Amino acid sequence: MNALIYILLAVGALFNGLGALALLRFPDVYTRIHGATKCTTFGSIFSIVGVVVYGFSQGGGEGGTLAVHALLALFFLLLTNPTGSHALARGAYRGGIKPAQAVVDRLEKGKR
Amino acid sequence: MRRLAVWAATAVFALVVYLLLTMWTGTWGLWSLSELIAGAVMSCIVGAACGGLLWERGGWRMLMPHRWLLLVLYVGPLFVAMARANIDVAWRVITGNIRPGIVRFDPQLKTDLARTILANSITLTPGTLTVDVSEHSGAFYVHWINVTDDSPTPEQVCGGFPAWARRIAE
Amino acid sequence: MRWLRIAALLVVFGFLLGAAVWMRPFGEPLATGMDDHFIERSQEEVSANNTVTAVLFDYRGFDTLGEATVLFCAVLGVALVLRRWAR
Amino acid sequence: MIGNLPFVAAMVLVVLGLWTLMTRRNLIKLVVGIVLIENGVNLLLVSLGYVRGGVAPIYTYAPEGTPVDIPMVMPTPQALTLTSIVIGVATTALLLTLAVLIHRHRGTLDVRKIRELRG
Amino acid sequence: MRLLTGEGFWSPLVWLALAAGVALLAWALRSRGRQDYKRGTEQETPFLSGEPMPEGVHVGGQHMYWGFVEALRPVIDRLRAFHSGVVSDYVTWLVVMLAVVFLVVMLS
Amino acid sequence: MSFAMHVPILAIAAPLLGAFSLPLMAKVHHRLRDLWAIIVGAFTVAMIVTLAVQVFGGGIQVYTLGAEAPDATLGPEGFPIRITLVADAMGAFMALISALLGGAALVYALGFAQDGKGKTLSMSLLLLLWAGMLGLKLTGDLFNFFVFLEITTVAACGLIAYRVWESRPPEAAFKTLVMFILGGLMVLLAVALLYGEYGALNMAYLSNQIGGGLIDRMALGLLVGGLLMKAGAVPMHMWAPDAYGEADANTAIVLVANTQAGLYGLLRMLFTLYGGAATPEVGWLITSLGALTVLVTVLMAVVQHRLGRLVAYGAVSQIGYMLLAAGVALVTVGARPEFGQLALQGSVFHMINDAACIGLLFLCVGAVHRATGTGDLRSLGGLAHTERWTSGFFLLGALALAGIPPLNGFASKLMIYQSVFMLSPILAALAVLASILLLAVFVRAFQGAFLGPRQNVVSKPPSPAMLIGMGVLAAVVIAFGLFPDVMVRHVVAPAAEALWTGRDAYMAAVLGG
Amino acid sequence: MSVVVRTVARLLLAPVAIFGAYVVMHGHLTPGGGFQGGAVIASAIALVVVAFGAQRLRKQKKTLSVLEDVGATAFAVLAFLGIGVTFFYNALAGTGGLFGQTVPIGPNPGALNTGGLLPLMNWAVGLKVLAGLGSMVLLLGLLGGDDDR
Amino acid sequence: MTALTVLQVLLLVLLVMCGVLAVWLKDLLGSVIALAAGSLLLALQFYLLQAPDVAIAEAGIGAALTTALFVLAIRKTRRKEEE
Amino acid sequence: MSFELPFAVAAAVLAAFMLVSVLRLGIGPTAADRAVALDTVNTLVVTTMVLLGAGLGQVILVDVAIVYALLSFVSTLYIARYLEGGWE
Repeated sequence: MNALIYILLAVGALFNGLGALALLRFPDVYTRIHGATKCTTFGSIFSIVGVVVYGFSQGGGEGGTLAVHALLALFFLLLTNPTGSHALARGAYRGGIKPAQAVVDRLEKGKR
Repeated sequence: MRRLAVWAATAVFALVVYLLLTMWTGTWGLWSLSELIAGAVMSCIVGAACGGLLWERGGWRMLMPHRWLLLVLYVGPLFVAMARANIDVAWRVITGNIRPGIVRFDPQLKTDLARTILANSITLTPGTLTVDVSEHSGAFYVHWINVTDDSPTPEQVCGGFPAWARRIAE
Repeated sequence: MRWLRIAALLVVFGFLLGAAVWMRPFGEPLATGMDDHFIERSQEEVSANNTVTAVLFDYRGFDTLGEATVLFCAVLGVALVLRRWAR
Repeated sequence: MIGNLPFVAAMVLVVLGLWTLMTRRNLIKLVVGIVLIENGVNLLLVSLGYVRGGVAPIYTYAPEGTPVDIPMVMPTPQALTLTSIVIGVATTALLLTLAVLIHRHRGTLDVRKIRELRG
Repeated sequence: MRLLTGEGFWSPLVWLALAAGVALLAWALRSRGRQDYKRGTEQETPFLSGEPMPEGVHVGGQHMYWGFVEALRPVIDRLRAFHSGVVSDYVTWLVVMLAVVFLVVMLS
Repeated sequence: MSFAMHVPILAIAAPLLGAFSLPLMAKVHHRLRDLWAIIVGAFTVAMIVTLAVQVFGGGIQVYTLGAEAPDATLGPEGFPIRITLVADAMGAFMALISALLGGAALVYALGFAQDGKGKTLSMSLLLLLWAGMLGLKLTGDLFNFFVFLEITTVAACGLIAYRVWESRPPEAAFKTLVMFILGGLMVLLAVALLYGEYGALNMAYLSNQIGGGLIDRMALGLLVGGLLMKAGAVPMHMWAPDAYGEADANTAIVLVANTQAGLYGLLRMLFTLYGGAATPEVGWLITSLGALTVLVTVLMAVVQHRLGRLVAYGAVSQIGYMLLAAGVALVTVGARPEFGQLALQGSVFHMINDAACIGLLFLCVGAVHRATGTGDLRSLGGLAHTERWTSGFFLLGALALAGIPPLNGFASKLMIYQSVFMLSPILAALAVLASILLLAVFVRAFQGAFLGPRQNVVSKPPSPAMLIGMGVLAAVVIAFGLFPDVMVRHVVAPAAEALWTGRDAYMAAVLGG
Repeated sequence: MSVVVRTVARLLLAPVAIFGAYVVMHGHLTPGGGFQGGAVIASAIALVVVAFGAQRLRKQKKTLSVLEDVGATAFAVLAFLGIGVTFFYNALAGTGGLFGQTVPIGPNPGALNTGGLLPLMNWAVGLKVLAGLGSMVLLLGLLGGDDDR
Repeated sequence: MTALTVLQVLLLVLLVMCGVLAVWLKDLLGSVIALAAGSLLLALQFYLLQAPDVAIAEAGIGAALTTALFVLAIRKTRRKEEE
Repeated sequence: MSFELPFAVAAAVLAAFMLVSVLRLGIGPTAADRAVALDTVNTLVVTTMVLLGAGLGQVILVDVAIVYALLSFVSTLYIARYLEGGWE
């Protein structure tokens, strides 16, 4: 059980780190949103699942509460994170930030 | 009658969240009596207060239980796609080879909830990010990190997700 | 004027920093009588598990009333300022 | 272990806020400065209440052995900080509303231009 | 009715008596004046340096201490500049005073 | 007996509860709102007067909030754990001042405010400001002091911006709010430092503990800085003319009381909290700042052309007199000579005189503003032809403020001159000079606005409620002028004594023994 | 905002509100209380303002102001309840009634019906804070119209 | 314990960094974003200092409502800090 | 109790990633970049809070994480809506 939690935590930290790195390395807003959202969400899933496993392994009211609350946090995170990113991308586009190095931009022709 | 149903649905939704939050608080069983009473009262108030805003259009579809089952099943393919997405992004972070662009496609979804599910799935899956959703036509404008086709079909961009979204919410 | 600002701020900063450094060490309070009383007695006196809420609403309830009053004042102030504008 | 670093950070935030108030030219920036000072004072208050190795002063699901073996952190500074946070948001809201109103009357947020009351 | 202030004292009754006395004196002086001035005639029209004073002229509050203000012009100009009306300056003076208070409190 | 014990809290809680429920009353009917405001105001004044009678008759009143009995200040371990209200003679005296000004402002506002929604909100805020001041004056707990400071801050700045359709009031409100928040945050920082050092918040308990250590001095510096700003000492006074000049009359007079509450807080901190450790250097600082305040603000008043702003500078200069005398008392507090006590008495007596005179002047300015729609001396003139009552009251207030003998301003000023002369003749000469200048300023204001041929169309004469408000203050001016000795002997001397030597009694009342 | 944001806001509204209610209700058991819970519900109002526009809640302005007055008055009245002994005396604690159950000393899972006046005060303050902060955001959000960018 | 210490020091440094950014950025929106980030980190700091009540309050008020108020105010005024 | 360390280490590592995000917050050329950085910090803070709830051995602390997960969304939405321009 401990090994499982270690692995989950390590994977979570790895993907979170990837997200932060993507934030630093990518050239423009949209690609940064790609990296940040996907990686941090995915990494958070692993990290929080690690906590959930820990909580259930503890058992009892205490551990169960920990696990359920962590799961709720995860659920809300999963619901809000992509939506927030979408809102940011949309806001950035309407605010006049063009995607860098874009090969095609259908939104410009489509509706503005 | 219809409004009452919406309120009741909202209240039940709120009650579920409340019960999850207060699990293991009882001295007997999972929930104590006072928690249950307080939760029921609060859920009714919350349902009455924000029932008018929740589930405005076509929400009644979600009252069918099999859709919830599908939603739970949907976690599987989504998780696989997310894993692929992350490895993809990792690769791109390291190598830095990207070919971004914003493409348009029309998945032919009608309800808000289906569009929302699809948009969030797209955002979480490989190389794509929903930038805008047309209010009228339901067309998706997607920022694609590796454009292979100027006007792709939905399957090229996001695989089987539109079908899943349709099955869940329409 | 600019140098006055910088000098005054540096003096203030120096004193504040001195206070922060020369204060008792972090994590080792010197006098904890009042808080020990709260921690030990709040369960029997107020029968509340959360000591902070017990302090907030019972032992120092008047502060909380004052705080609610500040918020009330601010809302009244905002409503007063925007009364001809926000429709 | 980390010395008085939290206190120092709080004081740095206070001085940063004062610096903002003294040198920036925008009313909303001034409000940002005030919020910074409030943050600093709140941090100072909460870190004053910390007891090394302590747990949160809440008995629900507290670790076994509290408060006899494991100390609890002091509850009073937390109550004070809560009060101070709510006071902070109240004043911030009033300040921002006044700034918006001033902008509506004058069309500017520059403090050097908002000086009808001088002399 | 007597307020002792260390070396001196002050009684409003004395002052009231004094004021009454002055009023009496004024009334006495006034009653000794010429009796042939009549209301409503040109005798009571005001004059301003020999010319009849035009209707509606009023030495407003602005002009009363013109000479005094002119004499103190440098000081008053500096004071007006001091009250600049900029919030940053207000805060600056607050911080300066805080520094001064700190220095006084700490170094005493 | 049981009712009499609850008087201190009733005095604070009644206006709070009244203000909370005032908007609800206004939703029913606007007459009910006015009636409710009058009831609450009258009840509060009655409570304050009762409290004052109790305190001046029977000594310090202590009230512990939430304890098993109102006088059970100490917890089982032998030190205070709950918030206590402590009404000593000084606090009761200040409460009387705020009762005077708050009541006058409330009555005046009944006839003054015009639009319906704004009237509801502003009367509610007025009651809250009043309650905040009362709490500030009666509390015996440092953090509670800060909370009430913030109540006065927010309520005052909301009220200053009442005339939102003009461009100046919001500006004044913003500047004042920034300064007040900074002052409040300094006080909070000082409270945090003291709490970190001693783990307590009760003033009497802290006063017992405070020595002369580094943190204590830091806290003293922060308290003095923040509260001097609240009181309006000179380099930090610039918010005061803005706020007084741009606020409505009913707000301005409560702001005067608020400023005095800041001064009271300063005195309370210096004499009671830091009684053993306050140094003569702080006294010298405050004395010199007081002298500077008097001179600078009077000179500024000479060149003002807006009536409200002119009176505002006058108001700040009076604060300078109080600071001057209080500083003299602080310098000499170690040796306790006769003239130090006299200085403190003068300072305290000047507070209530200044409150009455300045309040009267502000109310007159408000009436002028309401009647003519302008407050500019360049366009005013000849108002005495129509506004007989207003001009009479203005003359009375101006003469009293400038210290013309048969009125009350002179009595306290004489005490201040006398005691300052003992310490430093130069400062006394400066103070007298400033007083003469102040008389000149008000002569100019009276002549410019009220004498001369008619210049303005008077649209709205003062309403009866406004006249009642002015009349109360005028009666106080005359009464205190005629019977200063009664006032000094029975009210002012005990109040000053509570600061001068009452620290031990204060601590004994709270801590027992 | 786009349809995605609006749908998610709709979905989140009830959880945020019930979570705020949970925080207020369990103020004497778990971290939280009137202020925190009120702030959470007020951010639900802020969520509606940002996702659907402030005009949508224009009619609720009056409701909010009444709620605020009621909350503040209720808090003051609750404080007055103890005036038989002292102001702010916790008159219900430990009496064994509905809210007066006693709790065991030391760590325990907690029960909702303890705390005396505390839960009621939490509700009064929560009502006050949610209405106050919510109406502040709403009023600032309603500043639309004439001179918008 | 050492990991927690590292975390705490890192958070304090980040907090001060966010404060500096909030002062330094000319773009008011950027300033507000930095303030929100600082508020988040401050709440995490409170969390570490075992003050969950304060952390929740800071979450609800500092992160959500203050940002909302600032953005609403900036919307009605001017975004850039003029020189 | 022996199990605290991994959670604390993971939290510290996440804090280091926060440093990177705050760096982007500083250098981000546009406000949108900064907002993305804020969003990342939000997620990281929520994860850290959940981890520390287990790491410090106190269950009730996890409530704070739920509040953050719910409410950081609101601030992101406000900023996005402002970036969009033409509010209402």
